[in-house]
Amino acid sequence: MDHEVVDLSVNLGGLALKNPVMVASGTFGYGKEFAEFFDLGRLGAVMVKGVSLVPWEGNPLPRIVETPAGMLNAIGLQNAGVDHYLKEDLPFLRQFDTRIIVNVIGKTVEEYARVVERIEAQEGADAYEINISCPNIKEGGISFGSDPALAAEVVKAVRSRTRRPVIAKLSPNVTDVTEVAIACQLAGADALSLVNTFLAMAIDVDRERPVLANVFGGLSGPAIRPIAVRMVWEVYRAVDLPLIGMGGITSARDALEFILAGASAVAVGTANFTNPYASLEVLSGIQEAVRRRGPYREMIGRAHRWQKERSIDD
Amino acid sequence: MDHEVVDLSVNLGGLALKNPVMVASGTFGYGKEFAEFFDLGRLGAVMVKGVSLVPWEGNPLPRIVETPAGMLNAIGLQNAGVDHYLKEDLPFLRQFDTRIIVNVIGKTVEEYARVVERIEAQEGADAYEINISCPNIKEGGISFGSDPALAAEVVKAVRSRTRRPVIAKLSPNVTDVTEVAIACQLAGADALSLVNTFLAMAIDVDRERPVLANVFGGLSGPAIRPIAVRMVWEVYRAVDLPLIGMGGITSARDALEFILAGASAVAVGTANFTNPYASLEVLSGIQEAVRRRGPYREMIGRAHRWQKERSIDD
Amino acid sequence: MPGQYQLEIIDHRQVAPGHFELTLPQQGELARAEPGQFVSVLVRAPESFDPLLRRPLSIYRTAEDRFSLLYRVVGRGTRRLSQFRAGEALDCVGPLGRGFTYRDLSPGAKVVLVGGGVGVPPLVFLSQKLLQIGIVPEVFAGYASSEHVVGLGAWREAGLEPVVSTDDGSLGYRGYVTQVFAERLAQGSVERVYACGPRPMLAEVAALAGRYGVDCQVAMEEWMACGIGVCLSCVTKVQEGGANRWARVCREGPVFDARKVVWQGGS
Amino acid sequence: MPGQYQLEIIDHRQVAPGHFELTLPQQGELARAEPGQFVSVLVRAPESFDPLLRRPLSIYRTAEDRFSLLYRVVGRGTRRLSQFRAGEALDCVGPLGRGFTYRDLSPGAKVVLVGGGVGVPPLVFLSQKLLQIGIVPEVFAGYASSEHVVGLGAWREAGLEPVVSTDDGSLGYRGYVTQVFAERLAQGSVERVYACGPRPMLAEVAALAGRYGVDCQVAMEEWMACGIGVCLSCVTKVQEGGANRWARVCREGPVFDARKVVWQGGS
Ligand SMILES: Cc1cc2nc3c(=O)[nH]c(=O)nc-3n(C[C@H](O)[C@H](O)[C@H](O)COP(=O)(O)OP(=O)(O)OC[C@H]3O[C@@H](n4cnc5c(N)ncnc54)[C@H](O)[C@@H]3O)c2cc1C
Ligand SMILES: Cc1cc2nc3c(=O)[nH]c(=O)nc-3n(C[C@H](O)[C@H](O)[C@H](O)COP(=O)(O)OP(=O)(O)OC[C@H]3O[C@@H](n4cnc5c(N)ncnc54)[C@H](O)[C@@H]3O)c2cc1C
Ligand SMILES: Cc1cc2nc3c(=O)[nH]c(=O)nc-3n(C[C@H](O)[C@H](O)[C@H](O)COP(=O)(O)O)c2cc1C
Ligand SMILES: Cc1cc2nc3c(=O)[nH]c(=O)nc-3n(C[C@H](O)[C@H](O)[C@H](O)COP(=O)(O)O)c2cc1C
Ligand code: FES
Ligand code: FES
Repeated sequence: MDHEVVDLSVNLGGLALKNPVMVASGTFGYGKEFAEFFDLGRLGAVMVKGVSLVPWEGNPLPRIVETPAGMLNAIGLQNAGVDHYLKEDLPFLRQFDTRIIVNVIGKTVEEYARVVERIEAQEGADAYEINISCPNIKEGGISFGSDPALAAEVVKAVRSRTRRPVIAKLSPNVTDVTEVAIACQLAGADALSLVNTFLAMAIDVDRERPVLANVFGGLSGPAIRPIAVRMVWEVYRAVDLPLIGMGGITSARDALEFILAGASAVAVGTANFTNPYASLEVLSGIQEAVRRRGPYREMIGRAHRWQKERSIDD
Repeated sequence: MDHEVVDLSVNLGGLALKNPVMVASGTFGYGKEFAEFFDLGRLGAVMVKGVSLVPWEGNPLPRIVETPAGMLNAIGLQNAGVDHYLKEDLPFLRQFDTRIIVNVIGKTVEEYARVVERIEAQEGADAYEINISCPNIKEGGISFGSDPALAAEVVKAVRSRTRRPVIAKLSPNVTDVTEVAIACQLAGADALSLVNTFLAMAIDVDRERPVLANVFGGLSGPAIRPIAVRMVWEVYRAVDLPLIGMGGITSARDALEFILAGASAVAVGTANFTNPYASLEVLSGIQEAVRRRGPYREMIGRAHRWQKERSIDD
Repeated sequence: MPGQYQLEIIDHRQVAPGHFELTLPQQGELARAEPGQFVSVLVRAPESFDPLLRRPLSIYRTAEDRFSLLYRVVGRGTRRLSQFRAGEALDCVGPLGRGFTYRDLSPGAKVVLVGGGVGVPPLVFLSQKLLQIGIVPEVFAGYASSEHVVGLGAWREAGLEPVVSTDDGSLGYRGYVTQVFAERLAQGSVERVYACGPRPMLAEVAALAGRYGVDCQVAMEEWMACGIGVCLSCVTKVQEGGANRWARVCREGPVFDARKVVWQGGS
Repeated sequence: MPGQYQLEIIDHRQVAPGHFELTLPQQGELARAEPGQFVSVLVRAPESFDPLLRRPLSIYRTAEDRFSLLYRVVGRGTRRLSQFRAGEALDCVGPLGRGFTYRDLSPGAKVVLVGGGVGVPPLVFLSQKLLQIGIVPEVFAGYASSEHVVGLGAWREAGLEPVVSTDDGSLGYRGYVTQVFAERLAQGSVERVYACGPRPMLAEVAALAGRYGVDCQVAMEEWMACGIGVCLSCVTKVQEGGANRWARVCREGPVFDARKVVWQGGS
């Protein structure tokens, strides 16, 4: 078979991608730095760093610390705001033949909505990924993502501002991830991405204080993969939306775990830091798998087949 | 200072321990195998493998799989039941100068209570650790530990059967671990242990099915430590009970993270598998730290001091 | 009694494509290991927790002052192990498990060994011990192909002449080792069979031995987390007093009486 | 433009207790690296994800066909790095960051270098480049003690005579390098200062240079996750056009104009 003709295209609730490999928000900036390593046009999509209505300062340092097979980050969603994004970052990204998914952050429902309005006005995104892990300042700082009703509220607000695909990005710090997933589906999300980072911390044993200035940080990297795969598996059975799987993906095999568990697409996050070509390696490994195993779209969720078979047997 | 006189004794809600180092339930059997490596009397306590009213068969194989810096287990709480424990395991353990904490499991509230009744009748425990991560069969299999009310019910039932210390073992698979912690405190728990394993899974990419026969397993080991430390930190601020910290402890430094975050004692789990002397190394490292830093009891929760100082500054 | 030992690697060499022999000094209880017992080896780099778990490997052969392991590279753990060099220290826990029972045999007893692939190592060690008590075992060894052949040299040095079969016929008989073994059994006069290899092979050997009423001991494998009997990850179903129960391969095994093993759905 | 390179280690040796020089072949863009730039090195074992992150190390010196890094073992990453041997491959991303600006200087310019501990490496490389354009820098190097001395040999080979100080007086002047440097500054005629070392040292050097109105460039360090400018973990506050903003040390730095750095509470 010709190496070029493997069809990896996939449609994520209206967002047509040429291939299912993306890079996760906050691990790829706005693309400029990685463009020095490879043509961004090879990616299915770029999920840009979270964009807020006004510039966010982020947290004091230290903002990161390494943990076993993982890392904590407490960047604090530092970003230069939506206007800066539209003026400085968007034009650069638009040069490449890839989809731009804007990760939207806010401290109130209103803020999320207004970011989307601004971007809509300039057609500055191909889709929106709503980061509901932000602290809801009206509700005392609890994360939108830890409450199905709050999550739905944000999704609805964004939904009403755009016809472009809306992806809700789920937080893993919940008892039942399917509850929030269902709430987001009902609120009009076109797709779901999961997972965001796990709330965690490290203590500096010598100084007897938390390592991170922010005390808490988000755990990402290979360490979390088994939990993330479980959540994708569960949500795949609970909702009828395409899923974007992420959490510790470093290789095509890791990505295939998510795909077989039910993800229609995947995003490479922390692995970008340790291997700048990680996303391309994931892509070529998936191509290879499709060559050997048949159509990409039939691979999605295929590990569930076994369980269905099993329950018939029992 | 004399190396022998370091005082590491600690009282866990009525359970007096000579030192704060225990071994976690399910990672040490009932002590027999480890007694070939060292004198169990050196440990503060042994938390035995979960004990149920009748023998539990456990899950089919494979029951484990390795993951980045961690492992999944789906043993399925296989055990020979309380009568077997009392007849075969207890007499062996009683030979050693250590505390015996019986990890109690059940599928109904009634089952938990009856295990405790049987053990009380023969004084077969120094304290009980209530594993509320078991599936509640009356509530369709959801874990007791994922619902504060259900958790409280189990704790109350056990509480009314014994005057010995009751330790509730919290599940980390919840949105807010302090809710369950508070519910357990109100229900009469004397101490809390945290955390149990994280619900997770791995997919066999070649066979396109879950690796574990049970599909889901519990993630343990160093990978989870940053999340476990965060939960101890949060619960320390929310309740007024002594805490037993666990989750990925491999060394005294790891243990000190938990202690500084608020744990009065620690348990070594998965690390027992890879280093049979891990618990003793943790113990001697804590002794060393106490020699250098002063009284053990003052180390408990000391990393919070910094935050209190900080909030005064702000 | 098992112990934990830091052993300085004496020698480490490739003995067939993807197969390595690792030679370590005898120390403490390890010197009293019996055939069928294993050690569990820490393959991760110092201060790294990935890969996390130890890897169980059978004892392959022993000498006064040393013993060796023979393993095949199948995944990242054994691949990493293959990178250790002579002079480096290896963290081993052992000896673990229950080995073969053979001291009850009389000199000259008719004993057959059946090994498949990396099931060969414990049988080489067993041959050493059998020869010491005056028993010359007949050896049947099966491999996927001639490239995977291991242990033959050791057997021949000991004066044994294994009957070899390969799945692809590239060396010895073409076909499964169980076929040649079945022919031997049919000729009669076998007192005991010892087998080690993949579970389907063991099941077949057990069935054949059962059919001829011959004593049979099998060394089994299951995925192990602790290797010492506390985690219950490595269990296999055995029949005892009419009832089935889980036995821990790492502690009650890896060697079992073949008649007791529940071969169908037992894992 | 940075690239990712698999470099076969040419040489790796201890140069002081706990300090190693690692020599690698020049390849691709690395050959165009400027002083102050760094590479980020993967220290984990193959197929292991622990420790996860790369470690940033400055380029210490270069030759036609090779370059080297000089590092101190401080934790498990550098400890693991120190176990790599000549002949093994090392995964490096680089050259990263913005180096020192020096091509604007005229031959004979009066330049002072101030290095503290493992802040020395980039200054050695800078000396090489300065000498090439006809500038003989005056070098001030401070260490905790004589045991921690690194780079002196390289400077001397290049014909320079660094002024050394140690905190404990075990070699050269007793005290901080900033004290001897302050005396030199007071003598006047310094056109530019280049400094690398711990943040408090840099702050002091910057303050002194500011007092005397001398141009000063500092090479900074912060904990890095990506090393290429996307994660925002390594930021430091800089002042620009009256306003403060976060600058990424890995990309906009590690070299900054000392006047722009917000030294108080800037990290
Ligand atoms: C008692 C016993 C004795 C053994 N003796 C030998 C021997 O002498 N020579 C030899 O080559 N091999 C032997 N094995 C098998 C050997 O342990 C595995 O091949 C090895 O653990 C694989 O590790 P890996 O990281 O390379 O492979 P992985 O990539 O981890 O896995 C590859 C395969 O190895 C098996 N495996 C993985 N982890 C374990 C585990 N913890 N326990 C058991 N199997 C596992 C699984 O089948 C897995 O699919 C023995 C196994 C047991 C249980
Ligand atoms: C641009 C730059 C250039 C550097 N050049 C050199 C050099 O030439 N020679 C040299 O010896 N050292 C240099 N360092 C410091 C070196 O990177 C750290 O000492 C090393 O990363 C520590 O790793 P570790 O695993 O041994 O220590 P760890 O045990 O991880 O940590 C020990 C200490 O090292 C620091 N550290 C840990 N992780 C990072 C990280 N990701 N980024 C930065 N610092 C970290 C922290 O201060 C930490 O407390 C440089 C750092 C930077 C940012
Ligand atoms: C440094 C860093 C910054 C991140 N910033 C964002 C962000 O701005 N918005 C967001 O939705 N997720 C953010 N994330 C989460 C990632 O997009 C991803 O969901 C998570 O890291 C899990 O994937 P991984 O394990 O592959 O990194 C960030 C993660 C890291 C490590
Ligand atoms: C194989 C295995 C079996 C376990 N069995 C039990 C159990 O019976 N009861 C229980 O409360 N916890 C059980 N646990 C959870 C541990 O006690 C501990 O809470 C958890 O593993 C986290 O600690 P660690 O990361 O140090 O292992 C088990 C864990 C493992 C790995
Ligand atoms: S491997 Fe743990 S019981 Fe056998
Ligand atoms: S290390 Fe990631 S931005 Fe500098």
